[in-house]
Amino acid sequence: MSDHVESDAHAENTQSCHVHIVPVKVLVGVFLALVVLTVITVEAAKYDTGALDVIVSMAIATVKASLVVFIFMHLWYDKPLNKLAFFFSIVFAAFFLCMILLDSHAYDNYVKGFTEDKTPEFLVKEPEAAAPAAAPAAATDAKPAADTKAAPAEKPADEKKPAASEKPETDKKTTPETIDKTDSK
Amino acid sequence: MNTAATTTTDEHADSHDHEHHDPRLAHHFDSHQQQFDTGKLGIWIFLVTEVLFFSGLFGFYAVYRSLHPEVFLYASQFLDTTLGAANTVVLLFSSLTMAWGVRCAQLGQSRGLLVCLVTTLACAAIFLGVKSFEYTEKAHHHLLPGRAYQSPEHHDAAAHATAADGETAAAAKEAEAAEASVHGDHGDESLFEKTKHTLSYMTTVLWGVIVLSGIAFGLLFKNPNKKTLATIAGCVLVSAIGMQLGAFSSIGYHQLGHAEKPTDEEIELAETVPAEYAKQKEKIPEPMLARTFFSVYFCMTGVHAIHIIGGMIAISWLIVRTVHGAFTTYYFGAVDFVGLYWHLVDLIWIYLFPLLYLIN
Amino acid sequence: MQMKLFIPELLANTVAGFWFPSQGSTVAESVDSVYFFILWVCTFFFVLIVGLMLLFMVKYRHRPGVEAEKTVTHNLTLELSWSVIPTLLTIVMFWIGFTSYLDMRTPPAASYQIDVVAKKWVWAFKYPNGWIESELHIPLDENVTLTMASDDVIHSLWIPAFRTKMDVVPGRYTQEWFKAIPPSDEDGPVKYPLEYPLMCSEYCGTKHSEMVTKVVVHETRGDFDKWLQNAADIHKNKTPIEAGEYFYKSRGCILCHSLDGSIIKGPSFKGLFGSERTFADGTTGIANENYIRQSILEPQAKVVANFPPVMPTFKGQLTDQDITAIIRFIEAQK
Amino acid sequence: MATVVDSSNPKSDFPIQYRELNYLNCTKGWKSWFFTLDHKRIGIMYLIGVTVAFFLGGLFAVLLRTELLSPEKMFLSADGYNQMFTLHGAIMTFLVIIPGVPAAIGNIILPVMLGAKDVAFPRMNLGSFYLWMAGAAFFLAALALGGLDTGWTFYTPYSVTTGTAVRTALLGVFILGFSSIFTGLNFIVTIHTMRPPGMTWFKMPLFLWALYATALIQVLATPVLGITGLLLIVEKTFEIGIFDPRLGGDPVLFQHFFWFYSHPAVYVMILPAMGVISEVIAVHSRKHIFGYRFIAYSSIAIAVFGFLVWGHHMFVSGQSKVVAVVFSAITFSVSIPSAIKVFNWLTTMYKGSIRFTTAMCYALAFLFIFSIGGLTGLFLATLATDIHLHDTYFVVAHFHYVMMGSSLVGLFAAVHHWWPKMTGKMFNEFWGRIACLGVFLGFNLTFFPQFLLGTRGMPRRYYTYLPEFQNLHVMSTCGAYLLGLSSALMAATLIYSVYRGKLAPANPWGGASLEWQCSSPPPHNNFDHPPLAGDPYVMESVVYNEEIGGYVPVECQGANKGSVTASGDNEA
Repeated sequence: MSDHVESDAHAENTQSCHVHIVPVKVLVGVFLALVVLTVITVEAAKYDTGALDVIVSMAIATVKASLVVFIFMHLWYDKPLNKLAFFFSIVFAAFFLCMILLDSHAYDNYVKGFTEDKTPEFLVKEPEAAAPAAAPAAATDAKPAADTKAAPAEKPADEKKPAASEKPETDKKTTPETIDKTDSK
Repeated sequence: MNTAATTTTDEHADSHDHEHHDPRLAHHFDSHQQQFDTGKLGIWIFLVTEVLFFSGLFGFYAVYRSLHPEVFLYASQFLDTTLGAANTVVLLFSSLTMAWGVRCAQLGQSRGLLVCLVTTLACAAIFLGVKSFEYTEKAHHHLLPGRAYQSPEHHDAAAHATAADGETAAAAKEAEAAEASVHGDHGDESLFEKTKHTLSYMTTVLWGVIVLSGIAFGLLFKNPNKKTLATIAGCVLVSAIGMQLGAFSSIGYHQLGHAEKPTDEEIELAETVPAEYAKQKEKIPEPMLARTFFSVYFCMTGVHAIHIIGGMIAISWLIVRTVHGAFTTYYFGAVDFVGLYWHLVDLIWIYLFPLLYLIN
Repeated sequence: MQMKLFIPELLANTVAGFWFPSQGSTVAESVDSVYFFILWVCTFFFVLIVGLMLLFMVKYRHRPGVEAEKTVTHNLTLELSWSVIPTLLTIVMFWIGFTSYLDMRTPPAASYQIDVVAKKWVWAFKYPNGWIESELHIPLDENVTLTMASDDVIHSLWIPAFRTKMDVVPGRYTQEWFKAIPPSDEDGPVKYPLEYPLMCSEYCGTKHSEMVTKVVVHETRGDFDKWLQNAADIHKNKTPIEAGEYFYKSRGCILCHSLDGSIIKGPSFKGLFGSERTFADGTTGIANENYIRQSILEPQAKVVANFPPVMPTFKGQLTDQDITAIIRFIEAQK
Repeated sequence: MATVVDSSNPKSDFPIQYRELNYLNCTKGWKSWFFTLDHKRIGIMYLIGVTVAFFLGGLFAVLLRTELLSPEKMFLSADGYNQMFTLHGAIMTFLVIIPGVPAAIGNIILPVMLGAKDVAFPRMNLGSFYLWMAGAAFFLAALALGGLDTGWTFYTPYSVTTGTAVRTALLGVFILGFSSIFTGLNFIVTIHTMRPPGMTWFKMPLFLWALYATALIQVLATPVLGITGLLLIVEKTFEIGIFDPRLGGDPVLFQHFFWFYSHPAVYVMILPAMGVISEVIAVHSRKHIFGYRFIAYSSIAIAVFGFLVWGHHMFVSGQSKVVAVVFSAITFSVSIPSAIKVFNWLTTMYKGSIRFTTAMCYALAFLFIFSIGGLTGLFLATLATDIHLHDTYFVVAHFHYVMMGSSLVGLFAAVHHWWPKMTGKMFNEFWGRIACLGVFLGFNLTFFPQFLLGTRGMPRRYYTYLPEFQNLHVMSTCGAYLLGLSSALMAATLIYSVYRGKLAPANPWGGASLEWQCSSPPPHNNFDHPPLAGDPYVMESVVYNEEIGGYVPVECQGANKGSVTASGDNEA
C-alpha cells in the first residue's frame, strides 16, 4: 500500500506529490456504516446487559474509530511510520490507564473503609462547610457534637441559634461569590 | 527507507538552485513530496500528543467509573441521549465532508473543496449549538461540576437546605413555609422558561452576528481586494447560522416532549427535575459522589468543545486559503493535516458519546 | 530476609554508625543489610569506572607525535557481558528489596493498635484507651501497628531509627508497623525509656520542619501501661491550669498562639479571655467559655478579623474535660 | 594567522574557514532576531534565556543553602524558604534543564549535524521559543503574585488548599509543556525526513539518537502533564473533586498523573546530556566511538523504559503494594542501558589520544558524577531501602547528581564543545578548565554530604533541622558557594571570548560529523548543497593543519586531490 507514496519519489519534477486518493463511494459507505453503528450502539444501550454493557459499547466505538482512522484519516494507505506513531500513542495511553486502574483498585478497600467511617462528615455538610465564611455550618455541626458528649461544666453551643436561622436564603444565593472569593485568595 | 527515498536529490542538486521561486515550497525542502511527508509526520505526531492529552481525561473517567459505578449509572440519566446521538451523527457527517474535501483538494477541485469545507464548518457549528443547549439546561438544573452542583433529589428544597439542616423542627417548618412562598413568587418563571430565556439571549446575540456578518459578506463579496475579509465574514456567518440552527432544533426537540402550552404539572416537573429523570419509574437513590460525574462530563466535553472551536478556526483559515487558490494537486498538505485533526476530534467524540450518554 | 547470606554482616554493622542512626526496630536490620549489599556492589562498580577512567586519562593522554590507535569499534561479547552482569545483579537487588519490603509492609496479626491523626503540623497518637498524646509511646519488643489518617494534606510518618516511613493520606487509611528492639549496648548500658526522633517527611506547608516529635520506647509492657494510665489520668493528677498547659504544648496550640502577646499565626492567648473580639464578618463577641469551646471544635465558625481561617478542628481529639482545662489555662493568661 | 579563504572561490585548497557572512551577521536589527526563523538564532536566544533562568535558579539555591547554615532560622521566614525551594525546583527543571540541551544546543546543532538547512517546521520552532518565554513570564508572574509554595511537584491536596499563585504557575507549566512538545515534534520529524544522502540511521551521530529519544519522551509524556495541570487548575477553581479528598477525590491519583510525565521528564533531562558526552568523548579522544549500536539502542531503551517506572516515586505514598512491586522491578531495567553507555564511553577512551580540553574535562567530570548519580539510584529503586530514603536528603543528593551534576555538566560540555561553532570564537582554555575544576569540586562538596544527611535522618524540604546535622550542612553550603562562583567564572570566560576571543577555525577539535564541515559560525543556510555524510566517528578523516589552526579533511591536505567546499561535497 505504500506504493502510492513512494512510486514517484524519484520524479524529476519536484512539483508532484503522490498520495492515495479515496473514492467517493468508499467515503459515503464509511459514513453510512458509522451512522448505522451509532444507531446500533444507542439501541444496544437500552438493553441492560450488566457488565457486558461497557464492553459492547466500547467495541462498537472501537469499530467506528477504526473506520475513521483507517479510511477517513487514510492511515490504511499511509506510511508504516505514521501507523507506528499512532499505534504507540494508543499503547502508552493504555499502559497508563491500566496502571492507574490497577492501583486504584488495589487500594479500593482502604478507600471504601474510610468512606464508611469518615466521608459523611466531609460530604454531607460539604456544601456549606467548605465555603470558608459559612457560619451556619459550624453552628449546626457544633450542636450534635455537644449533645452526644455529656459535657460536664458548660453547655455552650446552644445560645447562638437565632442568628443562623435568618441566613439561609442569602447564604444560598451568595454561593457563587463565596467561591470566587476563595479563588482570588 | 521512505525518507531516504524522498531526500535523494543530490544528483539534481544543481537544478535545485533555481527551484526556490516556487512560493509553495519552503526553502529548506527539496521537493513537494518531502514537504508533504514532513508535514504529515508532523501532524501525526501532534495527534499522538492529542491522544495522550485525552488519555489523562479518560484515565480520570476510568478510575472514577470503576470505583463508583453507581454514580455514573445515576447521573448519566440526566443526559439527553437523543441529542447526544444527533450530535454524533452531525459530527460524523462533518467528518465525511472533511474527508471528501481532502479528496477534492488532492484532485485539485477547488470548488468542491470550498463546498466541503463550508459544510464541515456548518456542522461543527451545529454541534456547538446543540452542546450549548445541553450546557444551559444542565446549568439551570444546577447539574454543574464541583461546588455549583445541587442534588436534583431535593431540588426545590435545596435552596433552603442550609436552613433546614440544623434547626429545630419549628424553624424548619417556618422555613418550608417561606420556601413555599418563594416557590409561588417564581412560579411563573419556571426553570423551563429560564432555559429558554438564556438560550434566547444567546440566539439574539447570534442573530446580531448573523446580520452583521451577512452585511459584511454582502458588501465585500464583489470586491476582489477584500477577498480575505469577505471570506472571514462568510465563515463567521456560516458558524453563527449553524449554531443558531443547532440551538433552535434542540429547543424544538425539547418542546416536543411537552404540550404546546405546558401544563402546570409539566412546569412543575421541568422545574424540579430534568425531563429525562422525571420519566423514570423507579428512582435510583442519589449516590454521594454524584457531582463527580458532572465534573467528568464538563471536563471531557469542555476540552472536546475547545478542540472543536480550534478546528473551526483552522477550517476557516483553510477556506480563506482556498478562496485565494492556494491549493493545487501537489500542494494540499494543509487541508489534509487539518482534516486529520478534525477526524481525531470526531474520534474522541465517538468514544465520549457512549461513555457519557449510554450508561445503563 | 533469607538473602542475608549475601551480605557481609559484620562489616555492615561497623559502618552502620557512619551511615545510619542506631537500629531501633526489627526491620532496621534487614534494611541496613540490603543497603550495605547495594553499597558494596556500587562501590565496586564505582571504583572500577573511575579507576579505569583515571588510568586511561594518564596512559592515553595526548602526547605530541602519538596518534590514537585504531581499535575495534565494537565487540559483542564484551558489550553483552556488561549488559548481562548488571542485569543479574539488579535482579538480586530487586529480590532482596522485595522480600524485606513485604516484611515491612505486612502488619502482623497480633499487634498493639495505635491510631494516628496527622494535621498541620502536629501528630495525634490515640491509644486504645482513648488517650491522645502528641508523642508516640510504645513498649519494647512488641509489634505495634499505626493506622493513620490525615485531617488536611499529605503527611508522612518517618522514624529514621526504625527505617520505616509511610505517607498519611487524607481520604484514606494507611498503615505502618514496627517492633522496637533494644539498641546495641556497645556504648555503655542502655537507658530506658529510649527516645528517637519522629518526623513528617512529606512537605506539608509552613511549619513542615517543625512537625517533629519523638518516639518513646518503654522497656516493658508494664512500664508502658503505667505511663499510659498515668497520662490518661491527667485531670486527676494535675490542676486544670496545669493540664491546660500540657494540652497547649502537646496539641500544637503553641505553634500558632503565643503567650506573650506576639502574633505567630493566630491571636495570642495573652489577655484573651474576656476580651471583646471582632470577627471577619464584622460581628463582635466576648471571648468567653462558649466562644473558646466553639473555636476549638469549629474553628472556622468565628474567625477573628485579620487572621487567616487556617485552624484545624480538634473535634474528637479533646474531651470536654480537656477543653475545660484549656479554657482555664487561657483564662490564667492575663 | 590563517589564510582567509573566500567562499566565492570553490577551487581554493582549504575549506572555508571564515566566511564574511554568517548567520550572526547576515541581517541586523532586533527584528531580525525576534522574528527569525533560523534555527541557530532561535537556539542562541534559548541559550541566553536558559542561562538567565539558570542564574536565577542558582541564586535561589545559594540563598537556600545560606539559610541552612544554621539549624535555626537565619534570615528567611519559613514561608520564604518554602517558596524559594519551590521556585528553585520549578525554574531549574522547567526553564533550565528540560530546554537546556535539547532546545538550546539541539536547536543550534541538530540541523547542522544533519546537513539540513533548517528544522522541519521553522515557524513552529520560533513559536516554541515564544511559548518558553510566555511560560517563563508566567513563572515570574507567579513569583510576583505571592510566590508558590507547593514544591515543584504540586502535590494535592496541598496545592488545592494553599493560597499562593498555584494557578499562574500551573499555566506556566502548561505552556512550557507545549513549548517542549513542539521542540520534540520538530526534532522527530526533522530527523526522519531531512537526513542528507548517505546518512542512514546508523550513520547518525549519537547526539542525534539521544535527541531523538528525548523527543519521543517529550511528545509522549508532556501532554499528560498538560492535562494534569489543567485539571488541577480546574480543581482549584471549581472544586470539581478529582484530586481533593474533601470532595471525594483521590490525591494519589494526582501523583500518578504527575509522575507519568515527570519521571520520563528526568530522561528528557539526562538523555541529551548523554548524547553530548558520546560526541565529546569520541572527538576529544580522537577515537571511533565504541559500541555505536549499543549506545544508540540504549538511548531508545531508556526512553521507552523511562515511561514504565513512574511509580517508584510513590513507594510510600499509599500506592498499592502490587503496583509498587511491579514498578520496582521495571525500574531496575532503566539502570542497564545507563551502565552500557558508561562502559562504552570508557572503552572509547582506551588507546585514544585524550586531550584535556575544557569540554573533555566536563565530560570526564560527567562520568564521575553520573556514576555516583546512577548507582545511588539503585538504592531508591530497591523497595526496602527506598522506604527509609524516600523524601530525604539522600533523594535530594541523588537527583542533583543526575539532574544537576550530569545534565548540567553535560550542558556545559556541550556549550564548550560547540562554542567555536556557535560563536566563531575560541574561549580561553585555561580559565575554562579552572572553572570546570571548580564546578566539579564544588558540586561534589555540595551534594556528597547530602547522601549522609539523608541516610542519617534528615528529611528534605526542612527549613530548620536537628543540630547534629549542622556540620554536613555547612560543608554542603560551602560547596554551593564554590559551585556558584565557578559557574559565574565559566559564564564570564565564555562571554569574554565573544568579544576578545580568537577566531575559530571550522573544525577546532577534529570532529568528523557534518557540523564541523561548515564554517564557524555557519552561514544562514548551513549548507549550500546537501553534504554527503559518512561515518561520523572516523576521526582519521580529518587531520590537523598548522596554518589554519584546526582540522581539515584528509583529501584537502595533499595538493590537487580535488577541493572540498565548505558544504562538504566533492566537486570534480
